[in-house]
Amino acid sequence: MALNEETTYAGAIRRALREELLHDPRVCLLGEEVGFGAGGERPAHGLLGEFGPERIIELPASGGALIGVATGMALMGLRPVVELPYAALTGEGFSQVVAAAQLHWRTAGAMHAPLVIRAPYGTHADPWRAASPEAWFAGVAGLHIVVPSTPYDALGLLKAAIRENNPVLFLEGHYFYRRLREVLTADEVLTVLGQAEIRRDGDDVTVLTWGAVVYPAMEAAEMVAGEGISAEVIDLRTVLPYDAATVAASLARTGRALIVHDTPQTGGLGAELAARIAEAHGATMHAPITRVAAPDVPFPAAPELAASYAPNAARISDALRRLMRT
Amino acid sequence: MALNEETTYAGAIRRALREELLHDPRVCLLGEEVGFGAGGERPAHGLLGEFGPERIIELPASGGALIGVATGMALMGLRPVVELPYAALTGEGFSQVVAAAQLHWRTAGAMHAPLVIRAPYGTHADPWRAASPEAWFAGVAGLHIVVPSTPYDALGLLKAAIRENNPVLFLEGHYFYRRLREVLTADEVLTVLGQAEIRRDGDDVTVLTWGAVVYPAMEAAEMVAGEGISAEVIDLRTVLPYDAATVAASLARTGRALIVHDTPQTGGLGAELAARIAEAHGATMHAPITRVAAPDVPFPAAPELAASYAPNAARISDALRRLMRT
Amino acid sequence: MSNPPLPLLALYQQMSLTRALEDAIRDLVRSRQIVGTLHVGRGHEAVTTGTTAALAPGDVVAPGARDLGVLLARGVAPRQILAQWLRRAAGPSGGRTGALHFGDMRDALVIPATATPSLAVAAGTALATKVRGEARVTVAYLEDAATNAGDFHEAMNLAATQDLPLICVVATNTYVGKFASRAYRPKHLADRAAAYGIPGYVVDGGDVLAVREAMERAVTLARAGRGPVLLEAKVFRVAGQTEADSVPRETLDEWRARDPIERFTRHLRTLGALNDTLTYEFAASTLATVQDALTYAQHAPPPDPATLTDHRFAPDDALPMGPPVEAPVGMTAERMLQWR
Amino acid sequence: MSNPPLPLLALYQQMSLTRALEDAIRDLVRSRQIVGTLHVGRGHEAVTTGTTAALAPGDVVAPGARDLGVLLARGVAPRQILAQWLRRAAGPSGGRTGALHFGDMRDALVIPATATPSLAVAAGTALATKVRGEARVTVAYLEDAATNAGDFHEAMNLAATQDLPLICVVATNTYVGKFASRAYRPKHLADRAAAYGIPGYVVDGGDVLAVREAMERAVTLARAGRGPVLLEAKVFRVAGQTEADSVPRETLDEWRARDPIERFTRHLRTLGALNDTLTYEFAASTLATVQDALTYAQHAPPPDPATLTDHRFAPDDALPMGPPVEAPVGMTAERMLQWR
Ligand SMILES: Cc1ncc(C[n+]2csc(CCOP(=O)(O)OP(=O)(O)O)c2C)c(N)n1
Ligand SMILES: Cc1ncc(C[n+]2csc(CCOP(=O)(O)OP(=O)(O)O)c2C)c(N)n1
Ligand SMILES: [Mg+2]
Ligand SMILES: [Mg+2]
Repeated sequence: MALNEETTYAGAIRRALREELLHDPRVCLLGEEVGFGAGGERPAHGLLGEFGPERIIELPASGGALIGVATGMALMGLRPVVELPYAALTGEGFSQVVAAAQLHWRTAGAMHAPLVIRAPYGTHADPWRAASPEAWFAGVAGLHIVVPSTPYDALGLLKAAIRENNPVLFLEGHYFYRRLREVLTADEVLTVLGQAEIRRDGDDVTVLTWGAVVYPAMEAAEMVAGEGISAEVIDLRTVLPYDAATVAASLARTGRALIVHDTPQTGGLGAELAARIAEAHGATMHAPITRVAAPDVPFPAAPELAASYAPNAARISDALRRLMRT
Repeated sequence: MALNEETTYAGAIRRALREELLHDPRVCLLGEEVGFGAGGERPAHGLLGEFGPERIIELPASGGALIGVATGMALMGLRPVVELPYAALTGEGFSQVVAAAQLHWRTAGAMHAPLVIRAPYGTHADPWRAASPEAWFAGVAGLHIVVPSTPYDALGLLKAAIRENNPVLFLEGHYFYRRLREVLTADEVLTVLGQAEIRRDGDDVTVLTWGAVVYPAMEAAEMVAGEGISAEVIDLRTVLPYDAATVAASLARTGRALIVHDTPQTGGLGAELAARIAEAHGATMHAPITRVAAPDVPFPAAPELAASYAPNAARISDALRRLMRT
Repeated sequence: MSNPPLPLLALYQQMSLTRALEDAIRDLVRSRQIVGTLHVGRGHEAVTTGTTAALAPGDVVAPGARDLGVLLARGVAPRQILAQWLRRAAGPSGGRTGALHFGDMRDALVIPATATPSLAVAAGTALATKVRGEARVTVAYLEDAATNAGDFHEAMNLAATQDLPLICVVATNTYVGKFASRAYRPKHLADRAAAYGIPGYVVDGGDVLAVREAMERAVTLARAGRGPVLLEAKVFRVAGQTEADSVPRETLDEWRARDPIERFTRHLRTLGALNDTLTYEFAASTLATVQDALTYAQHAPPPDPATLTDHRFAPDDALPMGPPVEAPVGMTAERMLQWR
Repeated sequence: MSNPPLPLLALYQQMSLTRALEDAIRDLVRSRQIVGTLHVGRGHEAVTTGTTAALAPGDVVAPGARDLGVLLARGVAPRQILAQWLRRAAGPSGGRTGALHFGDMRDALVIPATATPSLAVAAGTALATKVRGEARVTVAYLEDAATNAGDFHEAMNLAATQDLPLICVVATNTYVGKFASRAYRPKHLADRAAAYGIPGYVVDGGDVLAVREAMERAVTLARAGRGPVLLEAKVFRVAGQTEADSVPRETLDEWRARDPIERFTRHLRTLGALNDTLTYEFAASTLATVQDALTYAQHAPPPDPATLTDHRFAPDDALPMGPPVEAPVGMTAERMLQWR
């Protein structure tokens, strides 16, 4: 790994996989196209050649079986990473994900399932494949859900996820793979799960967000800055369980919360955030806790429809202004 | 149907099925044990004999396939009701449930999936089978989730669910089947989906709840009544989408909300309720919106553990007192 | 129900139109007028044309991503298909879904593809026709690797135990996914029929007449209430799984020799059924059809963003679904339920 | 790896203990000391005993709800099993799960049953042993109807394509679920092996020696890296699916004649290997074992409600899972990965 190399989001994931495969011989990668099938820009590209078929294991496409197989490997002391072609396939293996998340509790601590499910979401032609399943698993205790928004976080969080002893659903922004680039040093990066990152400091209002929509949120914060509104933007990065301490500290200062996500509003992860904030800070908030999210429909295929699906800077900044008026 | 007959919860479900099978020849019942397998106390008992194998269809146990099959029957103009042995099996058919819920939107209104998934939850020996999947589907747009807490509601809501043109997840309290009895008249009952029922009037605080935990909530309300706390208890009955109007009207009077459910708190349906209330009424609430729910673990098998899982009257009344002190 | 074999030239036209329309879609993808991937059906034309030639009007079909020919055979208009691909408001999904993810349960009786495994849905339509005493069959089209999915197994087992009129057509091509590796052990996927106690046939998917004949046998069994049939058609797909993937030159040459359309053309010419004049006539009308569809779709307006959240829930007065009941195919009075 | 056949009397003891312990569980259910259902394994004893007799210590097993005998054969203590059934704090799940929903991945190498289909999990342990170059096999026990599940299909296909050392033992009993109907068409579920290109055998599940012999053949193939094997054992289960369901009298009589323990007893007596004295001795020691387990479990304290939310997440210093690596079974040095 050269020093200060500009790395894509996909490249950062590949680096994380490679470093952990080198670091711990128990780590292996499973998936439908992680070997010969992994083209040049794919995160798994080249790993089969370096680590061989005992570590990089190409399996038939079966969303359901892959997660069960990974659980079995974990039971035998390995640390499998499962790659799914698209995140909605977790719906095919839903029971297996829940079973893995419950394993430690069910066995009164005797067992655990150290496995990572890596899957891209977003900007797929089909509404089904584009969907982020984050909301499906919002109520699944024992699971971690991670949604990195930068190459640096993709690197540090995936490495940490692979070392985590509980199952991790690692959702990758499909749109980011080749589009996001960042200069990364050769130093090892391990980003602790469950820690939010403050992307922008502010005193008037706290924006809680994650994943692809972090960027329009930052844009919106800049837009209203000119109008004298100081917005703090917190990228949760790990959305389940989330970093309640960082959120609390920020809200103690701002007293205003805007939750932004690019998945449907009803029953989304933002609901739990709003509920927790209302419970803990309800008495001291200066304005109603507000959500700006995608409408309660699947991700549409036509670009003209898709354009008005995820919250954009305009919608987010409007919400920020409304919050400051109350 | 004799007049004013005392009917069990399971009996009310059977009556609803029978009335709708008589009312509409497109209605049919699918499941693993809906025919010969349906024992005396089971809801489907006796229906095969009356309606024959074209209407009461016993199929091999395959959680995944059953919902897909029902979707296909709906596409051909039938109105299938699927019976699952336990509600957690919806995890095996998760993708099929979501696909059915999205069908109308995906086809721009050309198609819809009028199907009902009936499944018992709770009080099963195994944590998996006991689980209520209500939280898994909290973010699935296009789906209705109904959780009746009385024989009367089981009758009226199931009949309405079968006449509904969108997929309905109908969650039956396993514990209620033989234990709940109510005198039902022979008059036809059709309970509109999406309408809450005010179980108890009150002015100080609004308790929002559904399913089995409605009873301890009522008990708690009585307990605190003696202390001069007037609690209104609202049984949502349909939890997705829920009756926002009734909730709003009550909160406008009380300014205090306690959300009570017997499923894990994090990512539960209570989160969306709290978020919606915080958004709409945050400015006018007298106390933080509060949730009392099950801990973030599966339903435990040992009675000693199970006893402290779902919220009981003591926990709920404590929360009510706390709400009034703030 | 008997169905007279289509005249040979109609099969030829059908296959040619399928190829021409897919080529038009390919060009739209290459010129970036369509964002998204084309799962290439080039080489599958004899399967889609031959199997549908053995069906009656009221039969139900569940085509997959490569089964454009099935849609055309069931009467879905090329204009509709291109409007769907270009995600126009006028397309069957109003631009909400891409590719062939649409259906029509009133006339063409095409089960909509949902991007989730859906053989169970096809089993459901077959079950519906069975309990109503109709003689319809349902035909589901799968790619070979799709027979590895749990959905295939559960649905075929269920269909077998219920004697459902379901025909599962598996197009086995030399590729699985993006690369030529085997995702299963058996030489013939038709052998999977043994797991369900149903008949399984293998047919040369490059020979449209052989496909039609095998399909007629399968349809006869299914209509007779003997339960499901598994029909495996060996095809050779040119290009990778998606239009984006390239293929080695010698593979392309090998394919030309096997091209189902060229094979059938040679056959028709030796029969004297086809000559240059006819070929040109057909080519011209095919071209005209495709051109008309292209012009229509390219000029059709995109969906209005304001409509994004329409149709979240079906209204209480939504039209009943399924085929018009006035004359259900092969409805046998005595077993007919008063079902509407 | 060769494994010397257990002496016949050990098989007899094993089957008797399995029956006696399950009877004790049945009585606890009947006397309401256990809330919940017992999936009766009466009649399955020759399958659980015969198959495990062909295994080596380091092999992995995934027993189902009726496979109490497998747990005993792998060395799980009767005390543990009853503490689990009675949901005591001392039980392997600490009272969090019921019935046989527990496992042990350090010593007995029992994959925990999770009430979700889990053949894929067994394929995962087999894959783990393969990539580590160990000669372990994984044995999964299924009820016949479980072969209808998508999990079975996806896992067997995956295991076949990867040549995994996975043996799937299917106990076909005359009942499916609560009633005697067929949930599949094929006469023999072993025929489902054809769908995966793997060997499938049928054996008389009432004959412990026949079961052991068939299992030895399967284990030899699997250990040799030839991939998975499907072994169907025909058994006759008395009682319904659960202890609660009743069975007609003549069925019971028919069953007595086929009782695997009585059959093996007759065999041993004709061999002169068993006589009244021995029978009584064995019965006494079996009884003592069961009695000890009962006393232990019944006096064991229930779980403390305060512990309900413990173990929600595994700590960073959680013990590595899987068998102790000091001496992995049949680990072949050259293919061994430095994996811990
Ligand atoms: C785990 C998983 N990965 C991917 C998919 C969807 N998928 C996309 S391409 C593909 C392979 C298709 O192979 P095949 O069915 O042979 O069609 P071919 O590409 O050969 O035409 C699958 C299964 C899936 N359903 N599950
Ligand atoms: C739809 C569905 N219903 C029920 C179950 C779980 N289940 C409980 S009993 C039973 C039948 C078991 O039959 P079989 O495997 O033959 O065991 P047997 O009862 O015959 O011993 C199943 C499948 C399931 N997995 N899916
Ligand atoms: Mg293929
Ligand atoms: Mg059985």
